[in-house]
Amino acid sequence: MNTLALILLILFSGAIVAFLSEKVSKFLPSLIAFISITAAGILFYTSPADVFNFKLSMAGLNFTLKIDEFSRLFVHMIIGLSWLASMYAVGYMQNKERQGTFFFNMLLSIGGMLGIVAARDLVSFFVFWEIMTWSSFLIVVWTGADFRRTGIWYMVFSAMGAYAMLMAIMMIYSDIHTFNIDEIIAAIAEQRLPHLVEASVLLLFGFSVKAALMPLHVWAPNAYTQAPAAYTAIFSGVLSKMGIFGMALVLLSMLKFANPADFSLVYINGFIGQILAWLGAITAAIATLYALIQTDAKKLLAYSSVAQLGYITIGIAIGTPLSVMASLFLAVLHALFKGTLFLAMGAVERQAGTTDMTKISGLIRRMPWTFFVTLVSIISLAGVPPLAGFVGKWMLYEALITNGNVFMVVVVFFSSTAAFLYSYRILFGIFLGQEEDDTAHVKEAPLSMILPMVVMALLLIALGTYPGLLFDPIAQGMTVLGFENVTWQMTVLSNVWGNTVNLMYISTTIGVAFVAALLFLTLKGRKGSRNVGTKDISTSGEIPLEHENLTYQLDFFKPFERAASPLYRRKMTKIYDDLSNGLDALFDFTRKIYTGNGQTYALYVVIFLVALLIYVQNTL
Amino acid sequence: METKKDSQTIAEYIKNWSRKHSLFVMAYGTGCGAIEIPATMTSRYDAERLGIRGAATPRQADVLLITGYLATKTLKRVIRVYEQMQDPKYVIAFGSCTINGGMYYDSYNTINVLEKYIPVDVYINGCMPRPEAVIAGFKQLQDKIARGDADNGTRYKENLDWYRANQQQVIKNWRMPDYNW
Amino acid sequence: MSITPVHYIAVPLAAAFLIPILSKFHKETARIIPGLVFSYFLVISFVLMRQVSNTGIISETIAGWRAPWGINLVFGYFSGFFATLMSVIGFLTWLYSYRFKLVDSKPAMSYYILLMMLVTGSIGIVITGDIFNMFVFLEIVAISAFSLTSFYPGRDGAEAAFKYLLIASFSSFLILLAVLLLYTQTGTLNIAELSTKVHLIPQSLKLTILVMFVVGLGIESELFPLNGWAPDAYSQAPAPVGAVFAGVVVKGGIYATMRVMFTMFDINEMGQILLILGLITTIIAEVAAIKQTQVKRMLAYSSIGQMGVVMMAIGIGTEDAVFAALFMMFNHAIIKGLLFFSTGFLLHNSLTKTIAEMKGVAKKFPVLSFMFALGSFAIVGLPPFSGFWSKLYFLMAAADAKLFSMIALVLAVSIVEIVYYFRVVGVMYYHQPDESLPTKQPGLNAYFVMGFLAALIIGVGVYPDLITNFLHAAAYELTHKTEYVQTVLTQFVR
Amino acid sequence: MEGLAIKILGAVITTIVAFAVGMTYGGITRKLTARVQNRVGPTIFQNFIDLLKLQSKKTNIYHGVMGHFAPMWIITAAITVLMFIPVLHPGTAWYNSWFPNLSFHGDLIFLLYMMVFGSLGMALGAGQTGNPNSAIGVTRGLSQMVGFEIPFVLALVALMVQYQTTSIQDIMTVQRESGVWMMFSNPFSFLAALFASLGMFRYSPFDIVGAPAELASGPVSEFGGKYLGTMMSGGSIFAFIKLTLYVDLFLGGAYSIPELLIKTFALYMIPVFYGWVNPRYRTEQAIRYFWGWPTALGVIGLLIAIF
Amino acid sequence: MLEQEQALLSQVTSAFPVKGKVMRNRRVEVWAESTTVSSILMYVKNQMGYQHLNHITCIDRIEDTKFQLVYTVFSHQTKMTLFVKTFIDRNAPVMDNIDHIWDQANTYERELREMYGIQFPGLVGAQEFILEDWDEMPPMRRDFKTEEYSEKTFSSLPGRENTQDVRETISTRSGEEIPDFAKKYSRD
Repeated sequence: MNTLALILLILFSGAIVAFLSEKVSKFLPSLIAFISITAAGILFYTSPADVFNFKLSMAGLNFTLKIDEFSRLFVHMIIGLSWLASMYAVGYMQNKERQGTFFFNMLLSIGGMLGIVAARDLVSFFVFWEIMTWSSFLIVVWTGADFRRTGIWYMVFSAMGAYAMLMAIMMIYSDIHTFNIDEIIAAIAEQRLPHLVEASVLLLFGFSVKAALMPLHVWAPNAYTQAPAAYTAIFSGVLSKMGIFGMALVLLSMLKFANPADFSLVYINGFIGQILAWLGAITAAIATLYALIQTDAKKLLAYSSVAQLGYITIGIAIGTPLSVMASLFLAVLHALFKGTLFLAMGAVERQAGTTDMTKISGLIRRMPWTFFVTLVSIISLAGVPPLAGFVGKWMLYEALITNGNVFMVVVVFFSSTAAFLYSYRILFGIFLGQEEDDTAHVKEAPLSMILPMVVMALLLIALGTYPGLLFDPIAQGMTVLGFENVTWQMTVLSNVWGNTVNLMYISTTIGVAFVAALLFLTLKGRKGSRNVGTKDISTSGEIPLEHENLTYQLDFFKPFERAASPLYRRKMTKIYDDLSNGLDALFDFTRKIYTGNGQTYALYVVIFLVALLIYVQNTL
Repeated sequence: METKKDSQTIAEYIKNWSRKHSLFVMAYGTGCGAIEIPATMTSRYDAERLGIRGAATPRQADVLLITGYLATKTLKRVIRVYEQMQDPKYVIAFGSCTINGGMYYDSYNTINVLEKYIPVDVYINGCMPRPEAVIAGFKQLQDKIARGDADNGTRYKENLDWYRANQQQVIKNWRMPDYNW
Repeated sequence: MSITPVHYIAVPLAAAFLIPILSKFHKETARIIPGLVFSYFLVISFVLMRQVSNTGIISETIAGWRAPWGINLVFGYFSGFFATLMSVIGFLTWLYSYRFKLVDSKPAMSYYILLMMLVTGSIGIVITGDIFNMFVFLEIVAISAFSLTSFYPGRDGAEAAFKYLLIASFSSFLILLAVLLLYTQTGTLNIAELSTKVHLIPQSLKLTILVMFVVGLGIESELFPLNGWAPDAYSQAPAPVGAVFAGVVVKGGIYATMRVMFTMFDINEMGQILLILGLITTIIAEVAAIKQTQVKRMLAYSSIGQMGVVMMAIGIGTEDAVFAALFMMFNHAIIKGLLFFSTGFLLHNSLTKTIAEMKGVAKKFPVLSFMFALGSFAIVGLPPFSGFWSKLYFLMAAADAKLFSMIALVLAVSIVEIVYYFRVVGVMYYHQPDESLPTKQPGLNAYFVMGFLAALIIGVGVYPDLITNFLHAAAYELTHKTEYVQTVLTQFVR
Repeated sequence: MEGLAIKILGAVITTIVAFAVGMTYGGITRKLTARVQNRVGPTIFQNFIDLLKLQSKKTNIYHGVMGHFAPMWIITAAITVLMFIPVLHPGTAWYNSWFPNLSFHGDLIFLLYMMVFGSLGMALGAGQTGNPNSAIGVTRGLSQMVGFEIPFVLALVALMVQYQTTSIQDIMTVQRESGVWMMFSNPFSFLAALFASLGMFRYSPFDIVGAPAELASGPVSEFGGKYLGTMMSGGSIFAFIKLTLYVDLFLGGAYSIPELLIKTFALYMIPVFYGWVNPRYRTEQAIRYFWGWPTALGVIGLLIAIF
Repeated sequence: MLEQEQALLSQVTSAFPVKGKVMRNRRVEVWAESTTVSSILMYVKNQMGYQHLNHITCIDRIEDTKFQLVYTVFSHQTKMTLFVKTFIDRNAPVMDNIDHIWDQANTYERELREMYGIQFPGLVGAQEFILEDWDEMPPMRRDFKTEEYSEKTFSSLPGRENTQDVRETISTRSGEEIPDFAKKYSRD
C-alpha cells in the first residue's frame, strides 16, 4: 500500500479508534493518539523520499497527493510538533472529560494538515483544509466557553476564507478545467488566464484568514485561548502555518511563474505582494499592541501568535530569496517557541489552575523547568541573540532593508520592540514577582509534559548557533518554489549587500563572557551570600504580611497604553459586531416576507404568476 | 584604637578607604532632622564632595540616618530597614531625641534611647544639629571606618539577643521576619 | 410473476384497501402492512434497477392500453433514482416511526396509511410516463400531505394544512390548465410523444404553458415566492413526516419540473428564470432560517434553501449541473432525514420546539446529538461528508457556465447556513441542560434508521463513487432524451 | 596563534578602556553637575570608589537564580556588544591592532538586538526580587524603550539604506572615504538619533525608570553589593558603547584614542546638558515626546536617504 | 454689633433646647445634651448651610468625671464657626456616631476612640488607628501616667535630670531674669 495513504489512514483511523476507545478507558484515547502519531512519524522517516506519491481517481476527479521538498519542511513541523504535543497531552489531558472527542479531532486535524501540504490538486487541498478547519473548530469549542464569540466566529471566518478559496478554485477551474496544481502552474506560464488575478486575491484572502491577517484576525485570540493548551500548541504552531503554506503556494509557486509577457499580471503580482506585506506589518504591530495589554497569558500568546504570523507573511509576500528563507525559518521557529510557550502555559494551567497573570505569580521556584523552557522560548520570540529567534529576525530585517521596504522595517521593528514588553509581561506575570501562599502547593508538571518542552527548548538553543541545520531543508524546499541555488552556511548569516553575521563568534563571545561573569560573581563573596524570600523586600520598612501580594500585575503597561491610546481606540471586533448587528436587522426585515398568512402567500402566487407571464411574453 | 588601624592589611586598607569615601546614605527621615538632610546635600554644604550620596533603598545603602525622635511605630520600620541593609553598615543618629529621649522623654510612644534597639556608630547632638554638625558627624564616621572599627553590623549580630529583647519590649506584637545575616 | 413498475402503484393501493379490513382482526396490521409495502418497494427498486442497468429503460403499459392512449409507466435511471430514493426514505421513515405513535392517543392507523399514500403518490409521479397521470399523482401526494400536516389536533396544524391547501389548489389549477392546453394543442398526454410535438405549439402559448408549469410545479418544489406553505407544513406535521416532505414530496415536485423542463420542453427556454428563482429562493430562505426560533421551521427553511440551489442547478441545465442537482437531492434527502429524525426525539416532549429548549440535550442524548451534529456538518457541505461533494459538483457546473456572481452568492449564503446550524449545535452541546424536562429515549429501530443514514452520509462522503456512477447515468438519461423518447415511442409503434 | 593572542589581548584592553572611559565619564558628569549647581562635587573618580566599595560589601543578598544572573547578563551583553563594535578606524598607530576585535562578524541589527540582551536580564532579575517598584521601573523602562526606538531605528535604517550596507565597519569606511560625516550628509537622521540618545542614556528628563524618590531607584532597588557594582560596570561599558556607536555611525569614527575621546565626550555632554535644564517626564509624556518631532525628523531623514 | 452671631444663636436655641453664647466675632458656641448633638449638627448642616465639619475634639474633665466633646462646624456662606459642645460620662463614654453626616467625622471619631476610649456605636474602621499594639489605658486620658509609662518602657540612660528647669540654666548663663508672669508656669 502507498506509504502516504497509509500515514493518512493511520491518523484518520486512529482518530476513530481514539473516539471509540473513550468508552473503554479515559486514558486510552491519549495513548492511541500518541501511538498513531508515533507510527505515522516512524513511517514517514523510515520511508525513502520518493514513495510519498499518491494518486486516486474518484468521482470523476483526479486526486494527487505528493510530498515534495517544500511540503516536507511542513511535514517535519507537523509531525514533530504533533508528536511532542501528543506526548504532552497524555499527561495534560489526564482526568479530563470527553477526551475521545478531543483526540479524535486532534488526530483528524493533524491528518488534515498533512493532507494539505501533500495535496497537489486543489480539490483535495480544499477537502483537507475543511477537515482541518472543522476538526480544529470542534477543539476550539471543546471547553464550551463563550461559544458564540469563540466557536461561531472561528467557524464563520474560516468559512469565509474557505469559500473564498472555493470560489477561486472554481474560477481557475472554469479557465482551464483542471484542479491539478502542476498543470495550473504550467498553464499560467503559457497563457493568460482571465481570472487569475481575482482567483489569486481570493485564495490569498482565504489563506489570510487562517494566518489571522489583520482585518480577519478577530477569531484568532479567542480561539487560541479557548482551545486546550496541548492543542493550541499545534493550532498556533502549525495549523496557522497552513495559511502561510497556501500563500507561498499562490505567491511563489503560482503567480511567480506567471507568463512574463503579461505585464499587468507581473505588476499586480508585485502589488499584491506589497499589500500583503503591509497587511502583515500592520498585523504584527497592532496585534503586538493588543498582546501587551492582556492579563491572561494564553490570550497574550494568542495575540502574539497573530503578530508573529504577520512577520512570516511579510517574508513570503516580499518574495526575495532571503525574505522567503527568513519567513520559513521564522515559521519553523514559531512552531517551536510558540508550541513550547503554549505547552508551558498549559502546564501552568494544569498545576496552578489558571493562566490569569493577575492571579498567580512567583512560580519560578515551584516550576523551574517550565520557567526554563518559557525563558528560552521568550528569548527566541523576542529575537534576542544568541538564540534562534534572532536569526529569523535578522534575515527578515536584512531582506526588507536590502529590498528597499524601509518604512516596513520601521513598523516591524516597532512591533518587535513592543514585543519585548509582552515577553517580559508573561515571564514576570507567571514566574516572577512575589510568591504566594495560594500557589504554595503548586508542583512541577510531570516528566511527560516537561520532556517535549525541553526538547523544543534545546532545539531553539541549538538553532541559535547552527541555523544551518534548518537552512538545509528550507533551501531544498525553496528549490521547489523556484529559488534555486540559495546559499547558506552553517553558522554565518549574510545578506545581498555582503554583510555577514557570524553566529559562532557571537555565541562564543557570549558564552565566554557569561561564564567569566558567572564565575566571578558566584565565587566572590559567596560566604556572605544570603538567601532571601520574595517577601523580604524594601518597602519603606513596611513588612508585607503573608497574604499580602505586592506583585505589580494590574495595568502593567498602563503608561504605554496611555501614550499609544489613539492606537487602542478602534477595535476591529466592534466593527464586526456592528456589521453582524446590521446584517441581523436586514435578515429580520427579509424574514418578514413570510408573514404566516395564507392569503398573503396566495397573493404572492398570483402576483408572481402574472409577473412571470408578462415578463416571459415580453422578453422571450 | 590606633593599633587597629596599623594592623590592617593592604587589602583591608583599600577596602576601608573606599568605604570611607563612598557612603550611600539611607536617610530615614524621622522627626525634625529630615529637613537638615537637603541642606547638607545641596549646594551650600555639599556632602557629595565627601563621597556621600543618597541611596533609595536599604539594599544599596551603607549609612542609616536616624534624624530624630522615633515613635515605637516607626521603630519597627527602622529596625526592618536596618536589618535589610548589607554589611558593612553604619548608623548615624541625629539629635537629642535619639540619645536620651530629648524633649519627648516622657512621651508614651516615643523611644528614649536608640542605642538599645540598634547599634549606633555616631551620635550628632543638637536639637537639631546644623549641617556643619552633620558633616562633622560624617567625618567622624569616616575616621572610624578608616580605622577599621566601624563594626556596626557585627555588633548587632553578636548581641542580637539583647537587641531583640529590647525591641520586643517595645514592639509588643512581634511580627518581624528572622534576621538571617 | 416478474416484477414491473406497476407494482409500485398496485401493491400499496391494494394494501390501503386491505388495511381497514384486516385491522378489524388485529390492530397492529395497520402498522405492519405499510412496512411490508415499503419493504416490497425496496425489492422492486433493487430488481428494477438491476434490470435497467442490463436492458435500459423499461416502459410498461397498463391494462393493455398502449401509449399514447393508455397509461404507461417508464422506469429508467432517472426515474429509478427517484423511485429508489423515495422507497428508501419511505421505508426508513416507517421504521423510525414504527413505535413513534405509541405515545399518542390518536389511533396510528391513518398515519401509516397516509404515509404510504404519500410515498406511493410520489413514486407514481416519477414513474409515470403520462403528464395527466403525473397531475393525478401530484394530487394524491397533496391530499396525503394535507392530512399529515393536520395530523395533530389543534389550531396550528389546521391552519398550516389550510395554507397548504390554499396554495396547492393554485398549483393543481395551473398544472391542470397547462395539461389541458397541451392536450388541445398536441392531442397527446404522453410525455415522450409530447416532447416530439411541442414545437408545433405557437411560441407565446408554449411560453404561457411553461410559465404555468413553472408556477404550478414551483409550488410543489418550494420555489420562492410560492413556498409560504412549506415552513408551516413542515413544522406542524409529525417530525418523521418532515423527513418525508424533504426527502420525498419535494423530490416529486422537482422531478416533475425536471421532466417537464428537460424532456417535454427544452431547458434553455426557462433555464435563466429557474436559475434566478433558485438563487432568490436560496437567499431568502437561508436568511429567514437564521431568524427562526423553532428547530423544525429552521430545518424547513433550510430545506427550501437547498431546493433553491437544486433549482439553480436545473437552471444551468448542463449534464454536469443535472448530475449535481441529483446528487444534491440525494444528499438533501438523507441528511434532512437524519436531521428531522434526530430532532424528533430531541424535542419529543417539548411543546414549542424552540432552539432554546435544546439546551444541553447532548448530555441527555449523546447519540442523537451526535447524529444532529453530523447532519449539520454534512448539510453545510463540510468534507468528508456527502454534502460537500454535491456542493462541489454544483459549483463546478456553475463555474463551467461562468456564473461567478452566483457562486459567490451561494457561498455567502452557505456562511449564513453555517451560522444557524452551528448555533443549534452550540446550544446542544455547550449549555447546561434543563433537567426538569422529561425525556424519551429512542428505540432500537430509530437508532438503526439514523445509524444507516449516518453511515450513508459518511460512506458517500468518503467514497462518492458509491453513488456517482448511478447519478451520472441518470443525468445522462435526462439530458439526452432521445433514448427515453425512443423507448417509449417504439413501444407505441409496436 | 599569535593572532588569537592579539585578539584576546585586544578584547581585554578594549574592555578595560571602555570600562575606564565609561566610569570616568560618569564621574565627570557628576562633577560637572555639581559645578553647575554651585557645588564642589565629588572627584571625577568617584564612580571607581563607589564600585570598589560595592564590590567589597561583606554580605550580598541572593534573590534567586534570575536575580543572580541579571548582573551577569548585563555585563555579558556589554562585553559582547563591545567586541562587535569597531572602536577605531583601522590605522597604523601601535595600538590600532588591539581594537577591531570581532567587528567584522556582526552588524548593526545584531548590535541593536544584543543591546537588549542586558536589559532583558536586568528586567528578569528585577522581577524575581519581588519588589513592586522593580517591576514598575522595568515596565517604564521597556515602554520608554519602545518610545525612543522609533526615531533611532528610523535613523539607522536611513543610514543603512543610504550607504547600502549594514556593517558598521563599512559605514565608517564610506564616511572616511567620502570625507562627509553622516551627521552632515543626513542631518535629520542624525538629529533623530540624537533625540533617541536622550532616552537611551536615561538622564533627566527621561529618568523616570529609576526615579529614586518615587520608585526607590526602580529595577535595581533590591540589588546591592557586588550585584549593583557589576551592574554599574556594565552600565558604564554600555555608555561607552553607545557613544562609540554614535561616533562610528554619525561622526565618521575615530582614528585615535584622543579623537575618540573628544568626539564621545562632546556627544555625551548633549544628554547631560539637556538633563540639567529639564525636569522629569512621565512615561507617557516621554513616549509622546519621542513619537513627535524626533520621529518626524527621522522620517524626513529616511525620505532623504531613499531619494 | 454681632447681629449675625446673635441671629445664629437664636436660630439654634429656638430650634433646640440648648443654651449658648456668642463668643466673639464669628464664633458662636452652644451647649447641648449629648443626645441632641447629632440632630443639631444635622440641622445646622442641612438647614443653615454649615457644610463643613472642622474638627471634633475632646477634653478630659477628670475632675467632673466627664469628657467634653466639641464639634466645630463652619459655614462657607457666612464665614461663621459654630461650636457645639457637650458632656458625656467619663466612666461610660458613649457618643452618637455622626459619620453619616460627614464622612470625615470617621477619622476624628476613630482617633477619639483610640485616644480617649470613647465608643461610637456603629463606627466602622480598624480598631488601631494611630497607635500600634497598644494594650494600656487610652493614652490621652489625664489619669494615664505617661512619664511613668515612659520610664517603665523606654528607660532612659542615667544622667537625665527630668526636673531640671532649662530656663533657670539659661537665666544663670545669660544673666537674664525670669519674668514674674513666667514663674507661675514653673514646673514646681
